[in-house]
Amino acid sequence: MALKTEEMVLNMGPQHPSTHGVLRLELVLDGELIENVIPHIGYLHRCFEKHCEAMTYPQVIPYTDRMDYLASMYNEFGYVVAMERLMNIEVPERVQYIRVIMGEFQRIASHLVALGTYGADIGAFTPFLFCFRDREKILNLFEITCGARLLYNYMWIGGVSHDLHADFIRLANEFIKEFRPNLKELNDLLTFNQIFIDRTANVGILPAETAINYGITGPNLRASGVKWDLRRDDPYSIYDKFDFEIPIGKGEKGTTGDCWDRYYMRVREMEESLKIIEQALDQIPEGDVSSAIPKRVKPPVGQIYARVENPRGELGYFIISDGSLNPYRIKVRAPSFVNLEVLGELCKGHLVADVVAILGSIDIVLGEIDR
Amino acid sequence: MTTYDIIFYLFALVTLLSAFFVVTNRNIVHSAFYLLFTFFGVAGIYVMLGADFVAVVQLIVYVGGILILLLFGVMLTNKITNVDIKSGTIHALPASIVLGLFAGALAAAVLNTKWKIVASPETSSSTVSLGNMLINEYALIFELLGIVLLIALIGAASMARR
Amino acid sequence: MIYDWLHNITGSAIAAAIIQSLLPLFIFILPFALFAVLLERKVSGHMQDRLGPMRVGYHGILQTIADIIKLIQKEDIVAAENDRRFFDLSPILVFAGSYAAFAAIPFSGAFIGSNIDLGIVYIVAVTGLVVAGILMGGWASNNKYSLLGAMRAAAQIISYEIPTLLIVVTVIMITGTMNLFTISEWQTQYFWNWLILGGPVFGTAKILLIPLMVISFLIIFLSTLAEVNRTPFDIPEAESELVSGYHTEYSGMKFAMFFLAEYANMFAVSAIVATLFFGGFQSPIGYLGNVFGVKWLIPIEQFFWFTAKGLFFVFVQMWLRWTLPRFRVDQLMAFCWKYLIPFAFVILILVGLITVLL
Amino acid sequence: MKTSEEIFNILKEKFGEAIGELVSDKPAESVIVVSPMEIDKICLFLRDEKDLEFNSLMNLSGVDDANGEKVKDENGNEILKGGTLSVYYHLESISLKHKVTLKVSTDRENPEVASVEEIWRTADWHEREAFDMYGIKFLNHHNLIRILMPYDWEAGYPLRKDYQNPEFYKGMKVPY
Repeated sequence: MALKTEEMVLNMGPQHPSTHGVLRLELVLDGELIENVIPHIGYLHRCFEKHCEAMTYPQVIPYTDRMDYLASMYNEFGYVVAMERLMNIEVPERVQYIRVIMGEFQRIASHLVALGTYGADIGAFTPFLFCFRDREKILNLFEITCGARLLYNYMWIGGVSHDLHADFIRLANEFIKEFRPNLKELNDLLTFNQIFIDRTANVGILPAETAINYGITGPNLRASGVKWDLRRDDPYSIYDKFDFEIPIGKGEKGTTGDCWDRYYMRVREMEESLKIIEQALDQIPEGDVSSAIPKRVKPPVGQIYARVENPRGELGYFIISDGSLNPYRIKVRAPSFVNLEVLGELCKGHLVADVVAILGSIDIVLGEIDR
Repeated sequence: MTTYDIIFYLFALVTLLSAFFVVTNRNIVHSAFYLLFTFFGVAGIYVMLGADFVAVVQLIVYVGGILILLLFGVMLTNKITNVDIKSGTIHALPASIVLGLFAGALAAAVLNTKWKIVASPETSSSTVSLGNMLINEYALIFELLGIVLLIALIGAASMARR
Repeated sequence: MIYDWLHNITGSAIAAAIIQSLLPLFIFILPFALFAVLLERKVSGHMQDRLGPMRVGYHGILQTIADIIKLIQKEDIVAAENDRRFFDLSPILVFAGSYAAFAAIPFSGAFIGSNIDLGIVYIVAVTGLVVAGILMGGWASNNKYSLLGAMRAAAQIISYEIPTLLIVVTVIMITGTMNLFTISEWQTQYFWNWLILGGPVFGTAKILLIPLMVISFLIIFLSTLAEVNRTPFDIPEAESELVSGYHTEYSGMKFAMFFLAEYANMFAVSAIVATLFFGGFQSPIGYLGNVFGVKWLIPIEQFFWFTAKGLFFVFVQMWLRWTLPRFRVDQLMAFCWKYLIPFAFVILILVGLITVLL
Repeated sequence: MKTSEEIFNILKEKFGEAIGELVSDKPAESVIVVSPMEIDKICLFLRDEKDLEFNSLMNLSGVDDANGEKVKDENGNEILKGGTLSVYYHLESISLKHKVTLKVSTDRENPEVASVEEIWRTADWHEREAFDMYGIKFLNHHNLIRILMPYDWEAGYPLRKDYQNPEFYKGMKVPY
């Protein structure tokens, strides 16, 4: 016997502790069961793309920082890769290594925030602080490199703004040495906790087909069992020089592509990032980091779509140049923007508490969604 | 008037006033909340009568169980977020006639009864004697009640599963 | 007993009763809440690799007092659509419920608020007041999150009352009394007489009872944990889902009342667990007062042991809170109905057989 | 794995008129220009054809070509009349690892493009964004409403080259 019950609409956000920013979710509920989730975005919209049209090409870099404020380095990385392809600039070897090291450190920092806040979403507050403790150390490394902790303006077209600090390699190696046991501690405390597994396994299952159709990229796609990583499948910079695994979700605790898989994917990616950083720190050559920086950035007429593997997925820059000093059009394909779209599909039939778990496992940053 | 009396009248006042509000309040949720105080007052009077076990059971069953069930029912069946859960008064005239008759009959009964006044006994715990009675003297009834409740439980469960 | 002493001083039964009923509040609940809040912050701080409050006083010991002053000064915000009367009443009711429980808790051989025979059942009964208060607050806030939180809280507390009561009945069957004071006395000094170790009986019954009592202790500890809404059962106030549940809309003093009630409850359930299974106010190793022949020392020692046991369980609650994630609402109910209640029933029957046959 | 030229030839053979030219001048990527009303059929073909298998839409972005004539409106602001708006589709095959870029151009005054939302669900929000920023109407889109701008934004489409900042929003002065 099916009872006809009245639907209840619950607004989650824009000020809610677990929407990870100013996001409003319109939950259509039947009791505590989700019938539909409608995300309403745009609260942080600054029209970044319009701003860019009034800037010169190098001036755009600080703006890219402010999109995904948890992975600023990688936003710059994507932009400079696109610009260098458009202008056909050969970048010095040392700069490439520095960029990879910074990018991978940024990936770890970003994943730490994702995992920590995910723990807090599930109700375990301690892992959150453990993760932030380690993230602080990475931010310290960034600080000695470029003076900023959150918004760096570090990677420039053709080079980087500062060479590495004399102590950087030693400090980075020290960090890696103390971070590995911390990662194990995080696993013991949260990842393999039975309550945590009960909360996340078999929740919000995203099959590979659906994921590709929805344009999901990054850890979320890999958690669904698709071995797709731009660092390997569409190499940019010097990622083809390093030896690292691409972990994919196997459904160890539940079904492939559930929240636990998405969570654990990030833990394993951090391990791979550490491997890349270790290799890069070993191999980094000497050299000048600013030799290839052009005096005047004036790309030829044309358009380019370049993309990098951001901590959250495929970050693409579509740049149209009309041959002047200002970009004619910059469109950013933000990974979170695309990843968030699937939320409604994932949440259907789950409980209110699961919305938090699913949203956290997608790992969105509103600054990037709204731009 | 002794302290005992003052406390008694306090409880009586709480019971009557809240019962009055339960009946007159137009908002069902309010009525349900006022019922809490009625139950509480009644429990207090039970204590004054030396029936402490009954008082505690009154609290557990009525406040902890039935009242909460009632609130759940009211909150879940109506538009929960709106305050306008109202109950109106209908058929005021016939109701007041019936009520008047009953009140008159009760008043007559109270006035005509010869009340036997005895000194209040030393209050002592009734739990032990209650337990003994339930197990010895009224064992059969006690068991039968248990079976009836069990049947009701099974029936409810099977109906809920259908 | 304190009551007789107060009666002698004041010369009036009513004054003595009033003073005695206020004693737990002023000498225990308020200082305890102050201490427990600080303890919670310090414990969480050290577990999370940080220091906790450090600024106010030496290592932040005055932090809670500063917080209380802040809470008292705060503006009492009442939203226009709140149901004013019940909105104001709810924190009082919740606090009254948890405060009333302290009346039957034996703090030491010389002090118990009211030495009633129904002790433990009375405590279970007054928790009903807390449930009603929470529902009232959630409803009067006129906020969907508060209402959902209140509903969850009520459903959770009522469900978990069942395993609690079943274990309480088990204990009553063994001890033959519902009086918490008598239960404490019955477990006499020395830890091998505690109920968790089979109580002060010897022979086969003791050996058979030990495993059952350990399981009973776990069941009642978990279900009381759920009754006071602590992690991993803090679903009603899960801040990542429901902001902070039924007290989302409260601020200032009213919020402080909820807060106080929460900490008072934490100690109350710890005290119940300690009394039922860990000898209550009894010392585990005998009394110094007996050794030196100083009789007045014994109640003070008993008070010390009782507080120590209570605080230990409070500490365990905090420990769990800062370690574990939180259950989901259906898992929580399943845990209660599918595991705790059947186990509690089995224990009830086994203990019944043991007490009758042996 | 196929190059843009090969894909262009396949499409030209299959769809004929609907396929325009293949623009490829270095350093820019090659772009296949197609008809705005046929884009959905072309995309469906690209997705389902065995040896193409474009199962992923990487990016969809609107562009204002600003190739109309500049005129003054009644307030003295310079606006564009005529010309075209364009939409770029960046497609990719995750299984075959090849990419292609499609471009459609549509009339600026009445911009209408067939929606590809049914083909790739990810296009839903991308198309809403293009609508939000350029006012391009995607036919058969199930829920074409503003996404980043407020739902009640009345001052036009911000990424068009002739967009004027509004002085008032809902009667409130907007300070710049």
